[in-house]
Amino acid sequence: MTTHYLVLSALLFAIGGIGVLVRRNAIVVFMCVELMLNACNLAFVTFARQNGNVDGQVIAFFVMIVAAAEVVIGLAIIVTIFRTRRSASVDDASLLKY
Amino acid sequence: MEPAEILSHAGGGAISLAWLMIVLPLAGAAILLIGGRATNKWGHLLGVLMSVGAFVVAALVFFQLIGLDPAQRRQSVNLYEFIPGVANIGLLIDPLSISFCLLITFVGSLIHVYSIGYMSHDPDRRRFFAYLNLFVAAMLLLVLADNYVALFIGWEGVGLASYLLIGFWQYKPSAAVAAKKAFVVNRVGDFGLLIAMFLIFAQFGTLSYAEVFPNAAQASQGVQTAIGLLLLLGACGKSAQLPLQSWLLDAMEGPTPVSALIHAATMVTAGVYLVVRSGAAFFPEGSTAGLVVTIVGVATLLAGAIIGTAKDDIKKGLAGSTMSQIGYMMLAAGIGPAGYAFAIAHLITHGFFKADLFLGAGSVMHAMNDEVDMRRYGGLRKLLPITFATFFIGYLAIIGFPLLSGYFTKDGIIESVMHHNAILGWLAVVGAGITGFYMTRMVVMTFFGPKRWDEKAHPHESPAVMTWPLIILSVFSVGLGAYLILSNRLMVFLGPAVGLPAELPGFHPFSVPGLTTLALVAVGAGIAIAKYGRSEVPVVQPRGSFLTVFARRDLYGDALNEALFMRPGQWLTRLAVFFDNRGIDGVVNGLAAGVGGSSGRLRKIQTGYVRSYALSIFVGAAVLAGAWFVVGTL
Amino acid sequence: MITAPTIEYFALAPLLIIFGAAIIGVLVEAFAPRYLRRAIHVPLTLLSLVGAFALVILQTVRGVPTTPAAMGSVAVDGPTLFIWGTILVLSFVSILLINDEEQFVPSAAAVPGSAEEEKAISEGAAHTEVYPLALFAIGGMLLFPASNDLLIMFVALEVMSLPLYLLCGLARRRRLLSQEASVKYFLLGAFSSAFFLYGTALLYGFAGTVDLYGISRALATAGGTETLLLVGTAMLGVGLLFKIGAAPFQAWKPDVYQGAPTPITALMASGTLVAAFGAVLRVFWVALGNDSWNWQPIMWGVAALTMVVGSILAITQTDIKRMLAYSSIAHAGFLLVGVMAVGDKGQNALALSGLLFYLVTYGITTVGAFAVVTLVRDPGGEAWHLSRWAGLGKRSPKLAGLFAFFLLAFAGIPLTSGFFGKYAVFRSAVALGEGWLTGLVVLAVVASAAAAFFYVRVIVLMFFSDPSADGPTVVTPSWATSAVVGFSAFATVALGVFPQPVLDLAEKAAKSLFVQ
Amino acid sequence: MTAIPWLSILMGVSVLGALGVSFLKNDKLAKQATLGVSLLVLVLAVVMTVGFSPNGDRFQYAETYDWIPSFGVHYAVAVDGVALVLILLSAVLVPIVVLASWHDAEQGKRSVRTYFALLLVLEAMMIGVFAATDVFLFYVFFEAMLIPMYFMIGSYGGAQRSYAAVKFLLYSLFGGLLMLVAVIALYNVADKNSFLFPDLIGAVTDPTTQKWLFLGFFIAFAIKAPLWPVHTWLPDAAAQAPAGAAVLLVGVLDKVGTYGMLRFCLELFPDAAKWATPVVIALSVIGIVYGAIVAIGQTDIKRLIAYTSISHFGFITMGVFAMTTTAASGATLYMVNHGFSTGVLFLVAGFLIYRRGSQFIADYGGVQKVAPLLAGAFLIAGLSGLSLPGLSTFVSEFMVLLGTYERYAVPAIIGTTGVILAAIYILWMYQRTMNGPTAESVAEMKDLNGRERWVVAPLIALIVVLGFFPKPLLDVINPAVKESLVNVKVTDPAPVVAVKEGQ
Repeated sequence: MTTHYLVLSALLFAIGGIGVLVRRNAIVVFMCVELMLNACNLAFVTFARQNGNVDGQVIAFFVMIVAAAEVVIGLAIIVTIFRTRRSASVDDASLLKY
Repeated sequence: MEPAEILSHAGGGAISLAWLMIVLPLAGAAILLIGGRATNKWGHLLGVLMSVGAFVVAALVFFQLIGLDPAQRRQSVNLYEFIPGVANIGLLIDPLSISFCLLITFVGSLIHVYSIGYMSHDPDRRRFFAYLNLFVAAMLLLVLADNYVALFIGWEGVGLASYLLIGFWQYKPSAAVAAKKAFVVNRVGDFGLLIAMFLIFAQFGTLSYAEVFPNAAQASQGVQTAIGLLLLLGACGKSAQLPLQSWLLDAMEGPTPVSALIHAATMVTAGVYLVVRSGAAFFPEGSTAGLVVTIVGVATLLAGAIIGTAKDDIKKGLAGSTMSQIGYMMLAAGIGPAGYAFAIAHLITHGFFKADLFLGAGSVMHAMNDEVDMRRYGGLRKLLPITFATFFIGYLAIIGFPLLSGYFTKDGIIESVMHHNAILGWLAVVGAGITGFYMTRMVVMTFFGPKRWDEKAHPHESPAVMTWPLIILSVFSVGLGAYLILSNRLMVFLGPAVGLPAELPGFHPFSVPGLTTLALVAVGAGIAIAKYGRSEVPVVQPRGSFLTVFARRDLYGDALNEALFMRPGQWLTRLAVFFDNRGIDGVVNGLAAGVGGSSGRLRKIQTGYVRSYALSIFVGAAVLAGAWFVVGTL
Repeated sequence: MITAPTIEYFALAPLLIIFGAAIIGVLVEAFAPRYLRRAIHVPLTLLSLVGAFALVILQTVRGVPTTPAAMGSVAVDGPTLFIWGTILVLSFVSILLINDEEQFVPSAAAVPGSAEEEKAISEGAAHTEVYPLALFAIGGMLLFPASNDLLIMFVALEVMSLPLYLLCGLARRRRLLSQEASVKYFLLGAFSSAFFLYGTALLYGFAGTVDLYGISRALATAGGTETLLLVGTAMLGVGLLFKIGAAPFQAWKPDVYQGAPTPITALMASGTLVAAFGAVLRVFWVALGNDSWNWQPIMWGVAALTMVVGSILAITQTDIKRMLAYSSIAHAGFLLVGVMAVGDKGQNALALSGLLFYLVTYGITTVGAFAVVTLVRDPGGEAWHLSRWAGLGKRSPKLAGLFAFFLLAFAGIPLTSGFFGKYAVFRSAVALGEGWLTGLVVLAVVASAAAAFFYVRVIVLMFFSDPSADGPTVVTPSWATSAVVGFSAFATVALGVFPQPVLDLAEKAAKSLFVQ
Repeated sequence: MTAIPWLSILMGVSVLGALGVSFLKNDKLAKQATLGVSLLVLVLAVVMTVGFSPNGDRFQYAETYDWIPSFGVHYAVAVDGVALVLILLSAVLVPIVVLASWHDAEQGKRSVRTYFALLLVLEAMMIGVFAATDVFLFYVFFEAMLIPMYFMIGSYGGAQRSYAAVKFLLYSLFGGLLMLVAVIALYNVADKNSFLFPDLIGAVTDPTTQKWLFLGFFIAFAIKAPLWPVHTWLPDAAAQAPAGAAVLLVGVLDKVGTYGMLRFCLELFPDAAKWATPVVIALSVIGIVYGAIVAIGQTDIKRLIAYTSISHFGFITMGVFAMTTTAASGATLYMVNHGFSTGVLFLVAGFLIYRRGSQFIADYGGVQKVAPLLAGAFLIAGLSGLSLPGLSTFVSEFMVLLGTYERYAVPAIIGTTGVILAAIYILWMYQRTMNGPTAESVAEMKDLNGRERWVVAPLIALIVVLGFFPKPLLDVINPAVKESLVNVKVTDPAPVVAVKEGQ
């Protein structure tokens, strides 16, 4: 029964991961990361259900908080670099290499 | 009779002071070399003094020795421990070594004296005398050593001295090359000598004569032969025997007194000494090693003689004859106790008359401002009467003119070899004939006939300091042979050291071989006179027949060495150097370069695109998960 | 009916001090006038670090607690205390470097080269936020290795990382690089922490708890072949290995180290590495300890790859900081060798003490090296290109000598701390007596021979090649910086000649191992 | 046994001297100070040697203190005969080198006093490495030694100096790190919680383990020695290093390799050593011949000398692994003699090169005419290089070959060809540089000045004296070597023919 949710979370995680790999826009990339975090949340909740304890639910809350904090930091960084480069493409930021 | 046992000297008398023989000239050399220019003024005198001093000591030791009962005449004097458990430095005083000592110090001293005059104009005369002293010291150590290690030190010491003296005029490239060649060729011989020592030590656990000789027989036949042959290789190097003869002729680059002392009278006979010394142990009568020695001897005596026939350079002619004469000694030394005495006797007389000849030649060169080409001599007997007289006596001695030294000793050798092996004997006779030819040729070209020298040269007799040694040497060249051979004086004297043959040989002046020898010598001399005395001698060397060229080019000995060793050697060297730089070092540097290169390529994977980094993480995660799965489910 | 949790405040005091100070710092930013802020921040930060350190000492003296604190979610045990002490010391010296405002952008918001930046510079504006940010990061570092369940560990990870993401973007010079470093670090960090979290989720599913000991208990009963477990540990591993910069997750390290302000690089290269290794050890030894035969082979591959990649790629680097980044990767590889050397209790203690000692020596030397880097400057900032270092040995022999000394320590030459660090770890690995691990040690020494090449290369540049006319100037160091360099040099020598005291501490800390 | 910690004093004096020198402002003063310190060390070393009783305990002047208890590491120093003579060698060479390199450091326009300070540091480490009786301590010195030498080559060497220095360092480091693994493993296998050499003897019994550990140690030593085919760093390093450093490098540092083989490879892993002997002997023989042949083909004086050393190290390793008393003692003596003879050879070559400014043989010719003393010194040095009897090198080479022949006849015979080749490379070099018509490029060459004579004279004196009277050294060496061979459990082969004591 819970397997469906797990499969879904796995799918979401995979989608997020692929998204990070294929999308150029920093914001979108970042959103894909958030998607992965949420996939995790789904998994936590599912397992909480499976194991019949609430830890998973609680963890999900923690994760949301952390994700929120991450958003703040992330947007700040992305905005700064956007202001400098007038582009939010992660591929433009490739001075550091080799 | 077997050689007497070697006793350790109880002490007392001149014998316990024998070390002075070595130390005196050594000190002389040291003082002159370290003292430097300060000693220039009196250096040569010190040199002579030290050499004469050594002679005096030798004489004293000699008299103490003959005072002893024959069975007591082998005394070893231990000086000090050299290499603990391997060898000491010690002296062996016995008839054999003392005879050498007398020869070396006496002839040596005469040549020292002679050199005062001969080198008077040379700025480095002091250094010359230092080297001469060094040589005398080393040579004495060689013959006095009571074990092979000490002998080897002397052996190499004389080699060094010879190197230094051949290259004395080192600014002449020819001299420098000759010196190096002499040393290197000698090292080939030393190689043999060294291996012989290792083998002896592995066999007997010692290198001292006293312990090796008595037990030599216990070693297996093969080992004995091997040791013998290896020693022979060493002897060939020092004594310029085939196949290591090539250095001697070039060695004539050195000042003439050097040629007289080192490359005629003493050093080159060290090989004979080695064979005779080890003879009872490793070259017993009828042994394979002994046979090889005789063969080498005969081959060399013929080769030397043939070379001598074609040389126009008076010194090289004499050098060829030296080879040949040492060939005789080797031949005799190879046949065992019957020959030892004759070998040594010939060695001693040869020492005198060959030194006489060389110094005479030197006197001639001195007169002809260092011209050595006999074709530019001629008719010198009037201008250099003393030199001529002495040279002529030496000449008669060497060709074996009846009743002169060479006659007795060489004839003795031929006689004894005849009994041993007729073929070798007759070959030796032939050699004698050739000797007659080339020596006569030399005398005729130098002293007789019209003068062929150019105007600038105005020959003059040498000063007394040079002529007196000549006179003394020639006196000995006349009488010494008879003294040593008649009534087997030397043989009996040497008996305790080298053993005696079953029955002592008598002296048969009119034996077939003896007469034939005389006849052949006469013939040879006749031809020479006919060819060079009667007819005009061209000043420029004619091309000459194939045979002449063959002889002139030292029987192509050098060509052979070059083809066999030098060229391949140079090749090998170049190859090795290339291999080292490109091959081994190439691998090393290649490895380094490879790492660097891979680094240069690998760093490209760090593209700088964050998404590719993410990809590597993603893939890495997948791989890790997969790996975990594989490992976990195994 | 919920019972109030029991919190061992004394045990957690160091954490609380740091976080408290951080919060005060934020308040200072909010209320204190601009000209006062630095004057308040610096002493506040340093004092809090000192205080925390003092408490750590006190606890060590008072005796190490044998049970985890805060309802079993934070484990304050011997190793933790040692790691805390190490991190606090390293942070202290790093803060001294951060103290040099030349390193930081006056106004991060201003576009590089824009008018407002000019203005900000002329006003002498400064981001004094760096201090509280740094404190938060340090707090995270302290919590990370101490956290006894995966949730806390995740939170700690983020608390440690988020401020660092920001700090990376605050370099005064080469701001484009700095911002790029920041964004890369951020994206990749978030990405990897997502993996960490997913792994946590799967393990939660497997064990029904995120408590490390609970997981190990579940392992003991269930055996090690559950899909959830296998995939979960792999994902978790990704998150952790990313933090220590092990291949193939090392890509961020060179970029970030190069772009970030050097003092921050120093903090990351020393403090973060120590913290991350603490966490790695806790997870793999406590949670997966019963499962070692499963992860050792994989760790083997990772370690081998890491040390090879680090050493090889470093050879052709031309940026000094980038080179040090790769060297740090290589060192991570060497440290992983120790992580694998698990066996019986004694063996574990041996390995653990070795690792702890290695972390101390490496951290200190690293800070020193980066401190030197901050001093060699061109008109346009630090002389980052190696060619600029040519002939430094003649212009300022003392500094060059010190740097050369640090490099030799990295290379692990005897009579430097680095040698004993390597020795301690390799020794524990060989002591396990397993062929495969000894083989890895051989590979490690070969790698360090290769690594020696690029350390030596810098020495060649500094000493054997002649200085260029317009070579970089060596600024006279501030008291803080010179203190840092001096301290690091002293420690590198001292630990290289008399390592025994610190070894004793490490062994004492390791003896009790991690609490369960 | 005396209570005075001689060895620590020796090291301490050098180290303090180094510190002092590095703080001196005035270069000239620094030189004189260095000379003074090194002479003091020499005197102390001689005094120590006098107090050494050859037939007493094997290890004397022992000091043992815990250094790193948790690693089982001690600061443990002591000397047996072998170590003693090598320490003496270093102590003799350093002051001479100081005197010889009086002006070397100035050429590079680099800090003079650093050079001399490095010299003293190096001396301390050389003493330490030979004196260490704790394997770990030995390793520490073994590796740490590289650094001062690395700086001496790299900062004060010739045109290719940094290449040579790096090559030298990495080569040695590579071997050293492999050895490190072996050292660790040795500690664990032995399981004595101690690195003290005496504790470790016979501690490793399992043959396979022995072989691995032996390899770990041997490779490091083979690189250090250097043994063919891992020798290629030496010619570069020696050719680029300043003459003084080259002397210490070839004369002493490389001896650590051969010393290590004798002391550690043989005694700690006797069975493995015997197992490896055929290979090692083969490599040594190759080294002897190969080194000599390549030396003949060199065009650069210093490289040539370096290759002759490779040939000589072949002799030493052969002697060590022949495992007969004569050979091993010979090898040990060879280490010392080679130090002196190569030392003087490098130094005289250095004087020559300093005057002419070129290392290429082709740039010389007829020097003997203008600088007879220089030429004479060069000749004597060369002759000792071809181990002429009467010079110290002969004794050792003879002993090595003699002793090797007892057990391995064929290698000994092949090795003896080195005697011929040596004559060629030395005399040919001498002929090309010193003989023949004087090249105008050297026409103005000055002869040895006072300082240089003081450099050459003592060495030549030593070579000659030891050539005729090696007993004092051998009396010190022999007992120590016998002891080691006892630990290796080998006995000398008896002579085939039982000789009844003659006389």
